[in-house]
Amino acid sequence: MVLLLFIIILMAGGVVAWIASRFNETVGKIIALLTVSADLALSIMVWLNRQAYLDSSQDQWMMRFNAEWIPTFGISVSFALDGLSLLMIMLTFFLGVLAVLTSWKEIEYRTGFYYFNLLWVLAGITGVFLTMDLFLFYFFWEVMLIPMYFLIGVWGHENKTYAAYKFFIFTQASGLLMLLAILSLYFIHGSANGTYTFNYFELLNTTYSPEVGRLLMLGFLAAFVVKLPVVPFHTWLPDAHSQAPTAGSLILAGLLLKTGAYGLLRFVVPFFPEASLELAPVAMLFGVIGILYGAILAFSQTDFKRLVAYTSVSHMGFVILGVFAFNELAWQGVVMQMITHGISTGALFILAGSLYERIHTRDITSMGGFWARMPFMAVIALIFSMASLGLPGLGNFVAEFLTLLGSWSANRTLTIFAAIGLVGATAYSLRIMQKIYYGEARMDPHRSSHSQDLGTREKLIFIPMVLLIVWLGVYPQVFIDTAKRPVNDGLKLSEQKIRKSFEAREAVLNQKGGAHE
Amino acid sequence: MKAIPVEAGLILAGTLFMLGLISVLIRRNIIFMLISVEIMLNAAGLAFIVAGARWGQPDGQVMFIFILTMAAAEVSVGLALILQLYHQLQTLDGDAANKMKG
Amino acid sequence: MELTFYVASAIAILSTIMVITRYNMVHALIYLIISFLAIAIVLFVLGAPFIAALEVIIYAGAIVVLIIFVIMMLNLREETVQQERSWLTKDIFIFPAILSAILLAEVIYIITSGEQIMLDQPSIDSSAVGMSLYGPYVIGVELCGILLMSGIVGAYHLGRQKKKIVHRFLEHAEQ
Amino acid sequence: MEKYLWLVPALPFAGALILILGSGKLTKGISGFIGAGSVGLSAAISLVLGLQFLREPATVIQQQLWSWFSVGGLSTNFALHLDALSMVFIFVITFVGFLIHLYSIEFMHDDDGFTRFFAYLNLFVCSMLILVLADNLVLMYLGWEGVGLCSYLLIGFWYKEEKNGYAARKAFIITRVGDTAMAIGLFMLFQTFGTLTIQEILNLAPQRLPMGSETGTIIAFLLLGGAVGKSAQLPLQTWLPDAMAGPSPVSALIHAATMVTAGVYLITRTFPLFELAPLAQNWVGIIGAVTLLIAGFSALTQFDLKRVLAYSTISQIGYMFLALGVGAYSSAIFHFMIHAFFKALLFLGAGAVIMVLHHEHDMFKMGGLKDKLPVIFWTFLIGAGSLAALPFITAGFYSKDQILWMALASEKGNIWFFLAALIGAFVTAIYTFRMVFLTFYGEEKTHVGHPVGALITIPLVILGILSFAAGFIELPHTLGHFTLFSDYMTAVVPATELSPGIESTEWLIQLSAAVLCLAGVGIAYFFYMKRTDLRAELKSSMIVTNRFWYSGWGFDQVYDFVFVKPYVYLSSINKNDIIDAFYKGIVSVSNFFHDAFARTQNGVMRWYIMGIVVGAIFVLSIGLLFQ
Repeated sequence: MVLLLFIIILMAGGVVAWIASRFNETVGKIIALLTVSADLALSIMVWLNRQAYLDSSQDQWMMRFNAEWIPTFGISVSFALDGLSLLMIMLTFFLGVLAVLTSWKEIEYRTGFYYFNLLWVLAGITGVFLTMDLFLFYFFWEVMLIPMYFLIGVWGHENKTYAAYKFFIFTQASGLLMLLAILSLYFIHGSANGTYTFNYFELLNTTYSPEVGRLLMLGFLAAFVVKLPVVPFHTWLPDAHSQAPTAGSLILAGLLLKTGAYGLLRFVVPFFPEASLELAPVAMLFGVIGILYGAILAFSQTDFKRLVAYTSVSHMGFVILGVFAFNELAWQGVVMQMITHGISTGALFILAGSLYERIHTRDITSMGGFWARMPFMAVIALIFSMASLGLPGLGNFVAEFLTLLGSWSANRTLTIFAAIGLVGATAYSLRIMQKIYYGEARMDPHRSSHSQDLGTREKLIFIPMVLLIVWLGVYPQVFIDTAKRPVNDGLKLSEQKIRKSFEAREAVLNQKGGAHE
Repeated sequence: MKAIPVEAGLILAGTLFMLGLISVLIRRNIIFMLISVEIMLNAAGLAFIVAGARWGQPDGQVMFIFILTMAAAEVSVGLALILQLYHQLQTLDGDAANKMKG
Repeated sequence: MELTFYVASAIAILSTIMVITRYNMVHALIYLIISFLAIAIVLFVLGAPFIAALEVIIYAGAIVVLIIFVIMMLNLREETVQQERSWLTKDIFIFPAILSAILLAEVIYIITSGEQIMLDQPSIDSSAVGMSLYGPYVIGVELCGILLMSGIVGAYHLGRQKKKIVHRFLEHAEQ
Repeated sequence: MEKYLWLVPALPFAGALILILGSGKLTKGISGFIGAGSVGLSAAISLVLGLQFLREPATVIQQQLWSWFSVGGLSTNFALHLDALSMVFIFVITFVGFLIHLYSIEFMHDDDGFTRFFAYLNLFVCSMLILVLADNLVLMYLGWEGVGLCSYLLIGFWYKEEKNGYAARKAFIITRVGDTAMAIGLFMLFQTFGTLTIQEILNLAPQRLPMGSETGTIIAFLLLGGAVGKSAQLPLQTWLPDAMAGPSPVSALIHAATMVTAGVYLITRTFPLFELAPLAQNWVGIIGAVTLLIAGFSALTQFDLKRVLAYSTISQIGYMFLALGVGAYSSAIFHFMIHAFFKALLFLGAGAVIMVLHHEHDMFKMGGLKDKLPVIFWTFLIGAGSLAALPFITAGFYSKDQILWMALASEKGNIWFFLAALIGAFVTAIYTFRMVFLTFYGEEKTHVGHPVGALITIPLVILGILSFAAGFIELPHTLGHFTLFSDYMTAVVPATELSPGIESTEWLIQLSAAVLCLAGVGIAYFFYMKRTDLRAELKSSMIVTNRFWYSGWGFDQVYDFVFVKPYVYLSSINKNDIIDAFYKGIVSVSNFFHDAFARTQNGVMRWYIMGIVVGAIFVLSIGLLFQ
């Protein structure tokens, strides 16, 4: 029930905030803030009691919720929560609260509709992380897409329409491929077992020939790699990120990309372990290309948000590298990367937003020397650019280290190239510091006269982020433990499936051999 | 009764149809276009009759009646449209009504 | 009979050619009546006397009269003929004629490529048509009724002389 | 006392934290007090611990703080490991660090970023302590990157000068290249041993890695990569001279005494791995030998006082690498300690001189400071003597002499190593005294500002005493045979195995080193004191060589050409993302077709009918052609 509540609170909060804003905008904002905070509190409560929940169930799932929706087609409202989804929804609500806070002053028109969209994006993301019904999954996949389209298209920067279209077309086209794969899965399962259902757990036991498996996997993969994004499907991301309002970029980078990674872990590998194994070298190669390509491109960007967007491309390369390395180290690294990237990149986007509020530009070549004027902000920027280059002691290091350590046993050459990406990360991260904070002040004084250091609201945003990234850096064990069951079970399941199909194939071969004899 | 080859009937229908078609293509006057359409419809009906006669079945004639009905309805609506057009644009030039171009 | 068919066909084609080349609308309509009458004869020859009658009554009668009424309503005069003369030049014929000729050639080729069959069936009388109409084709009859109904309503609605803008795109033209 | 080991890194960290949080609110006095005091307390604790180790060198103190992360067989803790080797390091770090903090209070007094400076400096001390105290390689990597960060921050401390920022960035990126190699080394180590705890690896190494095995060699080379980056050795040495953009105490602490010797620590710490990979160990020696020569010659031509010292640091660390390469670990560590004393002294002295001369870095614009600044002069002279290894009386002589001897006498040594070291010693003597003569002798060229205070002179004097006296804890066979330090170090590293029958030549080597050193001093005296007129002639006759040496043997230019320029070029031509062009291409193709089809939608009805006719002809033709 709690699981349903997570989503309902957000959706209802969104509607109420919209209505309230028609009368008083501040009330709308406060309602939005309270809504997300309530969800955050709720999820933290669940997290604190996770052991009790785990003890009460016999497998990795802490909670489940099931209700019929359209029984004729085997569609149900089915949610389940395990460690992985718990971490993800906590991240969702944490960043959600920050997103509401960052929008406090930034959004000046149609505030109510803005918060409605914001909360519905969050609701969609939460649904994606929780749902265990593929039809519902697709539904939420769309729910998070459309409000995001509005967020970019209505409240974005100068080139917003283009960016919004691009975002929409990329994700929608790839999402349709996934829908196709979901439906095929549905029919294959139905014709084989007689029960037509969209239930995740049922579909997990579907058997199909390797060729079909490969095709279906490509369908799912299409949606997830575009969302992730993997080079060469990344080009929507710099445009969408740089044009979206600050909270939009925060949610895009912090959460929407994670749905792709989550989908890989939750759907692609458990559904199609064999096909994934076959694809692994190619996927890892694309991951490494992404790491290096993103790093190189980030280095030459002059638009701050665009730069950060390319760093996302680079960091998400680690995710796909780790997912297809198929071992616990790498998967834990991926989970950590999802969380830490959400925070560190999110923070960089909020910084970009704060700078934009002050000087009304995102062009880093026209910035410079802000250390003297805004020392607090400079320290925050320093911390998060260090996080983004993978400095030990901050969360991203743990994530990248574990990923690389895991992928080393899977593929050495690619891991070496991925590690070289760390040098690239150093180059672009330090470029941020160099161009914005070092040097003499370059802005003409008239324009930057009102550029003061961070205010209380902004400190309230950044300080929890800093604390969290440090916590993730020096004591990540709690998070690792939370994700341990899902990661191990997922790997075990895939391994079993692969072994079973190998045995089956061998049996067939033996039979054939016997026939020949 | 001396037999007429089917081809002759069909060729007549085809020829009439082509003449109507040429007329539609060359005329700008919208009333002429309507007349041409009538020619074409009539030709099509003729083809049905020929086909009906070929098999000795009444279906061809039934079709002709349907076409006839349609032609009547078409002419009445078409003429009403022509009247409107003429009132709106003060011309019978079919090309003048091109506001819906892409 | 055979001769009748060919003569009537020739008249139909010739008069249709005259229709499509006239500048004067009333002349064209007269030729059209001739064409319809010729076709009525053809129909008769082909063993469809009832249809031949309908052809004369509805096409040559009703439809052409309707068009002539409209022409009278619009009060078209000599300038329309002049206008038609300026629109209908020789070279405008060329391309449509070529296209139609190709199409006709193809159609003729298709028609003549099969074995030759003679039309020597006895004529089908109107009662057979009636049986058919109200038998298997009754749905078609109903639909025709609806069509005519909507045609009447549509014609009435469109034909009203009130200065009414029927489409938003025409707003500018009206002003 | 063992319980409080964690305080050693924690105190500076707490100091850093207070300073960061309180920046803007603390007065300079309090900031300085917190900064220096926290490190001083650490120094006191490590001194007490050190006394214990002197009595009992084989002591090992393990302290587990908390579990960092444990995943799939890898379990990493925040755990400290103190043994004789790390003891030397923490003593040097805290003690020299404390002196430098004291010095900085006066040196940085007029700077706006006073509190920030001490915060960074404390953070650095903390990271460096974690580096040397780490019980596992991941934690060590944390310290390793942490010092890199602090180095970055401190080189770019005066952030208003853009070039300082670039120098800092260069330092970070180049060391990061080495760090990446080291990280890959860690992956291999984990795969080979299933653990990253240093002691476990070292214990398991002989079983898992056969002598000279490929894996072992690659691991050793990768670790060497990390060491080379941090210790500014060939081929990653180019960042150190530029790092002199930072304040002088920073150069003294980070870029002379402590951080740059992290590579020496790493190799000594993991020496069994290198012993199992003779090829890699030999390369350690080769890199050391080549670096010490290259950097020595470069130092000859510099005119910025601090750059001379920077090159000499590279060169001296080259000596340490040489020692490590021939298996003389205790000599390397001994030289590290002595070098930390005298190089810190020289940098602090140089910093004082530069401060007094209103930020004048050019040695040729100095001169005649001998009488004006006697304390600085004498302490600087001691430091310089130690650097040049003036025979018998300076600490540098004893430490460097040991390396020279080992380069030849060790089983792994050879005559080439020895010759390189010997030439290096000669060059060192020349550039050191060139520096001394140019700076302190001759006539005064720049006006001397107000003299320095006690907080500057006291650290100088203490370091001066140490640079002079610390050598006597380890005397060679021929001169008293007192082996306090190497005995102490045997608790961690084995004594060097000497080639048989070579002991008798030791005096010969000492003699040649002493003679060459004095000759070097003599040459410096001749050119820079006696016949200054010959200098220009010499310079013009060797103009190409001079320029080549001055630019640090052209490494910067080559890297610029091979790596930096292509990277920047590649990046800048692709700024708009070539892959996006593909998608933009799809867009323009559909736009093109849209335009094309939109044109047919022209509102002329006859045109549409024409379309139908053409379509009909098309369909019929297709039907006829393929019937």
